[in-house]
Amino acid sequence: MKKVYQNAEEATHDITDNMTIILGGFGLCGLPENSIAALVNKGVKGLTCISNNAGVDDFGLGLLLKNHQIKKMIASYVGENAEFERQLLNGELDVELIPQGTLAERCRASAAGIPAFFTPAGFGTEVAIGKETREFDGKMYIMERRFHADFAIVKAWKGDTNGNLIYRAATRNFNLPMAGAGKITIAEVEELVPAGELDPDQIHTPGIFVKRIFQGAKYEKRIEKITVRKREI
Amino acid sequence: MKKVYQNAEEATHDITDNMTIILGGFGLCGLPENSIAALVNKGVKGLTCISNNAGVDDFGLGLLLKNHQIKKMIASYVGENAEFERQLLNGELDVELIPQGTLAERCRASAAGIPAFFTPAGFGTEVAIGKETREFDGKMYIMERRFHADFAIVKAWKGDTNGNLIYRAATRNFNLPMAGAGKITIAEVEELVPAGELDPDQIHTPGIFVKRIFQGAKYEKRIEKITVRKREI
Amino acid sequence: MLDKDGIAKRIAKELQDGFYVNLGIGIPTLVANYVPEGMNVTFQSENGMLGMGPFPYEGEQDADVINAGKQTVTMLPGGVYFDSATSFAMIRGEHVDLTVLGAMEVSEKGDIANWKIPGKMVKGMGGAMDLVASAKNIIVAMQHENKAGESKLLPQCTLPLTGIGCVKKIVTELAFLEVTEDGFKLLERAPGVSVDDIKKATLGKLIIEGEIPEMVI
Amino acid sequence: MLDKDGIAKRIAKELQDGFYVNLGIGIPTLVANYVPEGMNVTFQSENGMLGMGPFPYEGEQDADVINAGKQTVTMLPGGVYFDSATSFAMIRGEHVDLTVLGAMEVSEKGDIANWKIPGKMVKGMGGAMDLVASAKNIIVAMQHENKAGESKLLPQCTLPLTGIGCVKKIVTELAFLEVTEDGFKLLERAPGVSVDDIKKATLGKLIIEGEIPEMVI
Repeated sequence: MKKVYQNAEEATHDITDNMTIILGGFGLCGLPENSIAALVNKGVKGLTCISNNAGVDDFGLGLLLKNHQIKKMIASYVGENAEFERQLLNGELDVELIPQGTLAERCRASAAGIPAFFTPAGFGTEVAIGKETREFDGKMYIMERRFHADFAIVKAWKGDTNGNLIYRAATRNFNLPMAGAGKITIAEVEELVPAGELDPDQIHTPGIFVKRIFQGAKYEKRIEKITVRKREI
Repeated sequence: MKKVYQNAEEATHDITDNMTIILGGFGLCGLPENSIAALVNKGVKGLTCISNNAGVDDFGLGLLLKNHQIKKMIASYVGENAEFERQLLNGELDVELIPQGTLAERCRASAAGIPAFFTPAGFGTEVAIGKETREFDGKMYIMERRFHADFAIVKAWKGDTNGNLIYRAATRNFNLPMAGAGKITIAEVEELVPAGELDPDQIHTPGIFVKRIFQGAKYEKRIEKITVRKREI
Repeated sequence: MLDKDGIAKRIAKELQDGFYVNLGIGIPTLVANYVPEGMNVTFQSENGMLGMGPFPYEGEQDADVINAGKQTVTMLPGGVYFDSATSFAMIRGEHVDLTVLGAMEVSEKGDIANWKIPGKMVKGMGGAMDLVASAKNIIVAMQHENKAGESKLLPQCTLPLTGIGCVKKIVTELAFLEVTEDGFKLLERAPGVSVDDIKKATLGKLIIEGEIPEMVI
Repeated sequence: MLDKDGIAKRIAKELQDGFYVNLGIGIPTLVANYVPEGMNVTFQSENGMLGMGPFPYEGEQDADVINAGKQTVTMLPGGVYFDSATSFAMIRGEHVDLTVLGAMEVSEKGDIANWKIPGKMVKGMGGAMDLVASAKNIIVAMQHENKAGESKLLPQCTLPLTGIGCVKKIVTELAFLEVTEDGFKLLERAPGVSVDDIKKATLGKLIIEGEIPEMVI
């Protein structure tokens, strides 16, 4: 069974209208940008996207939004995207906002065969509406469920032909807990190496969680907010 | 606040009778052997020990057992220890056997602020007795709780003065999910290096989970079952 | 009266050696600039960094090294990167010692609202709900009144809540307050601010016991 | 009749290219020796290895590299180490394609008992309960009868259960059987074994439809 795919188009060939897709990255950091571009190009519609953020107007999931390819967005923070806010306020987009830690844990639970767990995040707020709440050890918790996604798409720095992944710096973010969280997980990497080249002690995501892997054609790695300080002279 | 302790005695100085302790390792692999030796030497009694195994007759937790320092053992597999079986059959020892994946996940939950989660392991067996069971997506699950331990003691290969840990090969096992699972986590390491020497991308356990760290005086690293093949000539 | 840096400086006095601290966006971020000399404090950024350092020098920014506010930052020696599930394990598991965040409203019961203005703003809660539901020690850094001149320290919040009964302390341009079972307890006045000024700006129950000292920053 | 290696060889024919496989202690371990030429199969050891290889050469054993049976093993190129929580995430999350394990008893409903003999043996379930509760595809490798000559394929298990309704296929020294809604369906006879031999050794409901072919190994 081959895991290695030639490019984003091939790896995403069977993503079709109305599917649910989990996508890695935090803001524009560690974003599976080649896969997103492929989804934009193929014009697949009616998607439910689960991702921490919704991209910016002209990059990341913002590209799918502008194209009206997203029916529903599940995220924790969507504040960097004017088009998103417009579609939401106009009722063109269904949005479910959930706490960031709950999002991360629900992704991990999806990959790990945990159907439900309890978290204190959001107890007493509108996040808890319609959900079971319960006291443990004197504190109140909400029961949260795993996701059921068709695909999970993650981005790593290096990967090997067995699907093993290594992330760089703060790009590990949601990519790690999302790997394995869909029926099929696609990983795109900056550099694809033969199995055996990565140190087995330093792999972040074991290849068993990854069904398809490809080396992205190019990475723009756009920065959302460049903040710097002047060098003292 | 200093994290670095001189030795096992100093790091375990406030472990007292009747405490609950989580201990890392799988069999004798990745065992916090210096800390165990310190507990044997100080003669602390009435311990509840949570660990995947119970050591062998003359190493690992077997040493605490032989000394009658353990009141209760929570483990998944205890089959390598004749003294254990004797104490259990004689009613000298209270034992709770739980599935290995449940043990690992309960430790992670303890560290991660998850008071309860659902797992399919043990449904329909005596493990489920007295526990809440529930159907999700057409399958039955058991609700399992986190632990409340006074101390967690783990063993790593390298650690730094910030408490960051790197494990070697298959010693990562329960040490990783147990780091942070007690009120206080003690890490013993084969090599302690100054903060800044470990690559921030390759640390397995972030130092925030570790309250105390020391370099073990020596490591026997006993092998439970040496299995080898002859080299073809 | 304190400026933003003054608020950050007062909060910085609550830091303790060895603390792991999560700083929210805005004024809280400034706290990092006022860690007392010789004190070892580690900053957690919930997107996956412990040991977060200052902004990079011009030209040295790295798209892979950002903080939770999506700003380019640096990693200090001895730091560590991790994933989002591990990050919130730290937070929910109460391994983070102090959380400092902004608020639109705080109630006298310690409820906080800071993520949504119905019909106006829908940015999302990000990690704030996890942080306030989990932290042992939460300090709110904010202006005492909103731009319309209305008190943000209320009997109860009017905006959708982020968390309930969680705020422990509040530092505003006017005062340092503690949230107690009985209401907002005034601990310190900002330099040049009178108890009366604080009374006027506080709609929730304010507890004033004895002489209220002026802050020393 | 099959010897232990024969059982392992028959099970090996159920492997498919790209499979991730967890092998229990005993006969299941032998399956690793019979992976068809050119087929890529990855062995998972639940203590934290994917890509487990053969035993090390004499003198090259490493205390840090053991399998779930606590035996010294080796890691193949392209393998990966991980922790126990991640390991059982793989297992519970149904990322492992095939689990092969031994059993003391299997019922015609697919229940399995293999961890405890009350009053006699208290070794614990290890990872077996997680494996049988989670695996999509479970093959039991065992002797058809126990040492006392009693059938291990029963209407219902008499020993404490490891899991219920989970066993899909069984390979014994006598036969290859599938667990169906109606009972044990005989798929193949071991070489030199008659359908009658299998009938005699099976206490649970045995389904025999048409001619039962002899195994080809």
